[in-house]
Amino acid sequence: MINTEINIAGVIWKNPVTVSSGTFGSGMEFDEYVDINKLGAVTTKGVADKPWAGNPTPRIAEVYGGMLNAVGLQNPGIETFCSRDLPFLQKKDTRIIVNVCGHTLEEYLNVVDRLADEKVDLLEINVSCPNVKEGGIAFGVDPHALNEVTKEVKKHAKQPIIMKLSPNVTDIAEMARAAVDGGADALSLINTLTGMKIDIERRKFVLANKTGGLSGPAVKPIAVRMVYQVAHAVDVPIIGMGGIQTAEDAIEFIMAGATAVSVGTANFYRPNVTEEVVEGIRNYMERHHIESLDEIRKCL
Amino acid sequence: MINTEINIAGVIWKNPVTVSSGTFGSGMEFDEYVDINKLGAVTTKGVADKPWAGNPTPRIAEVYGGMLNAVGLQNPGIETFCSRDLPFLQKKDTRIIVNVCGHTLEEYLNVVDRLADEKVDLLEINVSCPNVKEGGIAFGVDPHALNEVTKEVKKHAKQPIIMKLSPNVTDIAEMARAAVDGGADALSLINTLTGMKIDIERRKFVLANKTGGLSGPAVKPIAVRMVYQVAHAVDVPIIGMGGIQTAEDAIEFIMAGATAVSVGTANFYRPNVTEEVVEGIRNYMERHHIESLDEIRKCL
Amino acid sequence: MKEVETAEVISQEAFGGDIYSLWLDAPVTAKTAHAGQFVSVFTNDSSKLLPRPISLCEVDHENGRLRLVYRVTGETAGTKQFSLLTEGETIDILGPLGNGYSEFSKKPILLGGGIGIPPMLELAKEFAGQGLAKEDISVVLGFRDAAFLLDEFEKVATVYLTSDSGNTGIKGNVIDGIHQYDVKGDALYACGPKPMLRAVKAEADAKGIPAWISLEERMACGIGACLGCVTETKDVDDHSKVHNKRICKDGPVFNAEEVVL
Amino acid sequence: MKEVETAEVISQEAFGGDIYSLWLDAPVTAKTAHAGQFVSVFTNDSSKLLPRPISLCEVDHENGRLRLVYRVTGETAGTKQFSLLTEGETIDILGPLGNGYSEFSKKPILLGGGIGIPPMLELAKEFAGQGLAKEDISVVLGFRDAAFLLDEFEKVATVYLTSDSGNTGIKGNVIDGIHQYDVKGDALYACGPKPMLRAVKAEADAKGIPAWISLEERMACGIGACLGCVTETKDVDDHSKVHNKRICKDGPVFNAEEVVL
Ligand SMILES: Cc1cc2nc3c(=O)[nH]c(=O)nc-3n(C[C@H](O)[C@H](O)[C@H](O)COP(=O)(O)OP(=O)(O)OC[C@H]3O[C@@H](n4cnc5c(N)ncnc54)[C@H](O)[C@@H]3O)c2cc1C
Ligand SMILES: Cc1cc2nc3c(=O)[nH]c(=O)nc-3n(C[C@H](O)[C@H](O)[C@H](O)COP(=O)(O)OP(=O)(O)OC[C@H]3O[C@@H](n4cnc5c(N)ncnc54)[C@H](O)[C@@H]3O)c2cc1C
Ligand SMILES: Cc1cc2nc3c(=O)[nH]c(=O)nc-3n(C[C@H](O)[C@H](O)[C@H](O)COP(=O)(O)O)c2cc1C
Ligand SMILES: Cc1cc2nc3c(=O)[nH]c(=O)nc-3n(C[C@H](O)[C@H](O)[C@H](O)COP(=O)(O)O)c2cc1C
Ligand code: FES
Ligand code: FES
Repeated sequence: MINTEINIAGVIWKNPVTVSSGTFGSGMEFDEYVDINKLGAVTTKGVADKPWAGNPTPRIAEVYGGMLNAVGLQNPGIETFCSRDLPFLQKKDTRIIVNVCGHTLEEYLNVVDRLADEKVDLLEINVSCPNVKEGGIAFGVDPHALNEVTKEVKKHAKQPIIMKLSPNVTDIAEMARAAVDGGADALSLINTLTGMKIDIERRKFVLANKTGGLSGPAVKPIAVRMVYQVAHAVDVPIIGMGGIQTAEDAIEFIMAGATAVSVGTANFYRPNVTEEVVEGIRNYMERHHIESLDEIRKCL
Repeated sequence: MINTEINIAGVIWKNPVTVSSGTFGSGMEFDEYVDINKLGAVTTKGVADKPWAGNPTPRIAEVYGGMLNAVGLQNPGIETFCSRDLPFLQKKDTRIIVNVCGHTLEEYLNVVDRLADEKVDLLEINVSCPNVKEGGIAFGVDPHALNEVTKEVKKHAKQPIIMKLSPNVTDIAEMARAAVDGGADALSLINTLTGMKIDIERRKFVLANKTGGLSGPAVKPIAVRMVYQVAHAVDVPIIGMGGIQTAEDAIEFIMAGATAVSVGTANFYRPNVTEEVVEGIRNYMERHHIESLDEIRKCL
Repeated sequence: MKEVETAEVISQEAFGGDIYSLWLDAPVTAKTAHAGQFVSVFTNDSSKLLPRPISLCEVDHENGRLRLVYRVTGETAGTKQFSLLTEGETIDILGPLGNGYSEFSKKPILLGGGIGIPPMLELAKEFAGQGLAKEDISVVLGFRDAAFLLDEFEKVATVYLTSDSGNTGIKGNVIDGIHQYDVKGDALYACGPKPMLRAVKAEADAKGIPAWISLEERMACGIGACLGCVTETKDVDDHSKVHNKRICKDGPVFNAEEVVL
Repeated sequence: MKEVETAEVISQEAFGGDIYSLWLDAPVTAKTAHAGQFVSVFTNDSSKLLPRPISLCEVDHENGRLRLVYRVTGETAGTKQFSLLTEGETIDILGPLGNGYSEFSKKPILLGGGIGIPPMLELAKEFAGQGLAKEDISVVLGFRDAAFLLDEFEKVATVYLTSDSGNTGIKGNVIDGIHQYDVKGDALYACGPKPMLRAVKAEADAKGIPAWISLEERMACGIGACLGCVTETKDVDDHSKVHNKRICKDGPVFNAEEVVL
């Protein structure tokens, strides 16, 4: 009997596959491309206490084996999110993870407080978006700040919290320990790596923001390494992501130590990729006579 | 009149193109594939004071848009290098950059001292190889250690020194400043990013060393971003590298602020790529009526 | 569920000046497609992952076919690879995407500039399909140099030509064309580079008629999810709650009044 | 200067069991190629950058052709893409690379296991070319299950068959084959998986005859520059100054005495 269920901080998902924040909208946009009920969880686009306009365009650049984005966390704010996007997701048979962003600690807490009484399963705290100049970025690369923000969020949160880690650091294990010491119930990684593309014909940055976050298959080896390091440094469940586009990629993250996996950029070029990944994991388990993912998690 | 010459710490190269340490052997192996006289400089494989056996195999893994290596700085030692490899390079009409590695500060200094009276144009100090467990790695990611090692090397070196920076850090500009404060005459970046690949059928790391250094086109956006940051933080010439496989890639690094560029992994799959890059840069200059690369360096 | 469709190449033709015309057999996508919409076209190159948005130049509902006319932007560009496709080969597309032209006036002036010309063809055909006579459909085309698609346009519309080089029609842009040919109408429908669209908007303002313009931006998803492709709007947008609309989902065709160019 | 050669596919044949045979038109590479050498084969997939080392199964010097016989290792592998190549398509190769078999004995025993079988064919042909009679060239082949290349081998050598499944020849490996068929000779020449090569080395030791074995390792450059593909050696190697030789440049064929398996 194959059982694909996993457990993130007491929340059971029917399978280990979610989507990465910012790559699936609030789910609605993908409703006609993929059966959302088949996903273990949906992670929403980052939401702040007020609407954010995001960065000027161009916000997107294609690079070898991946992309850069500098969307800058455009979002409609928590009120619209709660009245429009949440009800849509609540009708689906999947777990809901709300990704939270802010410029300051206070803004994070406003969102966390507002979600206290909403039917939401997990909160993912994005302390690592490289496109926001204030607050966010400093939290994400300084272990002390990360520890502090985690403690504060944990005090307010009614749901288990996932701290999302930035890969743009010297020592990812240190960051993981700082978050877990602060009370993180789970960790997700990696967010995007800071990159740049220059248009040499026009002598201009391709992105209006100059730099953007690198994502897609190009980053996978870095992400797998970091998940492995974090899994050996702390004892909370990990949601692994970075370049996943096949079930084989997902299994690689699970073997590195991830409990769940998240598909990001691949949604943009294969809108039903998540269904394929869910099915492919099941096939792999069948082929290898694996009953539970516990058998292969962190197996090396 | 197009002039492709550049100047690294007083050493004039006929064009800005070199090869990345470890990807071109000592030049000899490429002699039948490319006219070495056409290169601005040759950078040798890292050399230590004694022969190093390197890591167990497998040392190589292919990943999306790039590769991982964990060669572990296998090298024949400085004596063989001086008696066999250097004379070969000295017969070529190109600049010679010797890449220096060691487990301890003393080992670095032994190599630097030994090279004092050799006809070598520049020394590149590899403080950033992620595959060496002792010494090297700590130097590469800690600004204080980097500053110290730079000062000591500078005291001993008879040639200008290039400090080669690791990308596996939170703040590359801080590292650059530490090296320049220590007396670095130039900087080169990026070395490889630490990555991992797991063979999910065998449930094993693909590399015997578990982790390896990620290189190739996949890393280019990160490398361009770091070169840009460093060029805006310090005032010494930069040799930019990371994923360069075309003249267009090279120009991108120059616009980001590099004085010279280095082709690495691409040598493995296009053995004469460097000649193409040299020629392509010249074509770009012609097409855009650029007489000197100064006109486009750091132009945005 | 909407899916990526693997379309078969029926024919490919080079128009010169790096412009190519591709007829695809894509019955599912063609079924509901109309003027102003676009398709996401995927390369077969695994280093180039993002789709290229390409507007529909013609839709043959009867035979389930689509025509794309596109410019090759460089020797290593994804579009270069499209241009090498030959009959019988396949290419993945997703669509039809976005909102096309939906307000049909009685005496439209269609304005196409450069690679913004192709989508005007399907629009002209749709106007003709609505029963408008050739004399009532004015099309002003602005070429770089040599003309393309002329025969097709002339079947359904009255065509006025301009070009940057002066080799096709009058030397000048489409706005010069409107003025010099004294083209009259009750609404403008335009696709072309941003400076042209700004001029179109100004022209519409001056004439006191509406202008429907098709915008471009770099895209990742093409389906409204990534927020990569926004354009600034005059008012707060109801979906985004900020002054932004998504070109891929809310557009690419907008009333010029709505957007800040 | 040695260059990457764009080879044209003459024919491709599936042997079953994921094994394919590819004849390439590659006059420059074929010119100097001989048994035991390999070529670096490049994919057309820009996400897979490294070359695949594939041994020469046959060299047709006269017509400038090479035969490669290879196993498809997975649905997303580079070799899978090779297997889809059809007549007239092209593929980039670099070679011939490495040192092949260079010591030719008078009564050789050639041992091929699995995908190590194909390179034995060119070797057998070279022995025949040196004037050895069929009776003096013994070839012991170890298949997984079904045999391939048999006709070709039987033209030039005396062939003994073994297989893992027992469906081809005796059930067992090539060493079992030597013993059960009582094959006699003055030197062993082997290509196959590492456990087989270890057994070959032991067999040569026991018989007091030399063994020439072809090794495999993951490669990046294929030309001796990256030091990716080393094998441990008994003595300090003169080039590397450590106990390592490069398989791509110093091998892939080694005297079994030299290397630590
Ligand atoms: C709604 C819409 C409709 C379009 N219709 C057409 C059309 O009918 N015919 C036509 O020739 N062109 C059209 N374009 C422009 C076309 O999308 C780009 O020229 C094309 O994507 C460039 O890709 P490439 O492979 O040539 O270049 P590359 O340099 O390989 O592209 C790299 C990346 O940048 C993106 N990109 C580069 N330039 C543009 C651009 N101008 N707009 C959007 N993305 C860009 C590409 O999609 C890709 O993701 C349209 C654009 C949009 C947004
Ligand atoms: C000198 C030499 C000669 C060889 N001759 C043959 C031959 O004649 N026929 C044949 O079928 N195979 C041969 N091999 C093995 C062949 O190189 C691998 O099976 C092949 O590279 C696997 O590539 P892939 O595209 O199938 O797998 P992928 O999984 O796509 O390969 C990923 C990467 O790993 C490398 N790799 C994976 N497995 C191996 C391996 N066993 N050895 C070396 N590199 C590997 C690939 O080259 C590539 O860089 C030889 C290997 C060597 C070293
Ligand atoms: C367009 C885009 C928008 C993103 N927005 C967010 C966001 O709002 N919050 C967040 O935590 N991560 C965001 N990310 C990061 C992704 O969630 C994910 O961590 C990253 O893309 C790596 O996964 P991938 O390689 O599979 O895309 C975004 C990524 C992309 C590409
Ligand atoms: C196989 C291999 C060996 C390398 N050996 C060295 C080395 O000895 N010393 C060093 O400083 N860098 C070494 N590097 C790093 C490269 O010099 C270069 O910094 C890196 O590969 C990024 O450039 P690329 O993406 O063009 O390869 C090595 C890289 C590879 C792939
Ligand atoms: S391209 Fe993603 S929202 Fe438009
Ligand atoms: S593959 Fe590079 S040395 Fe052998």
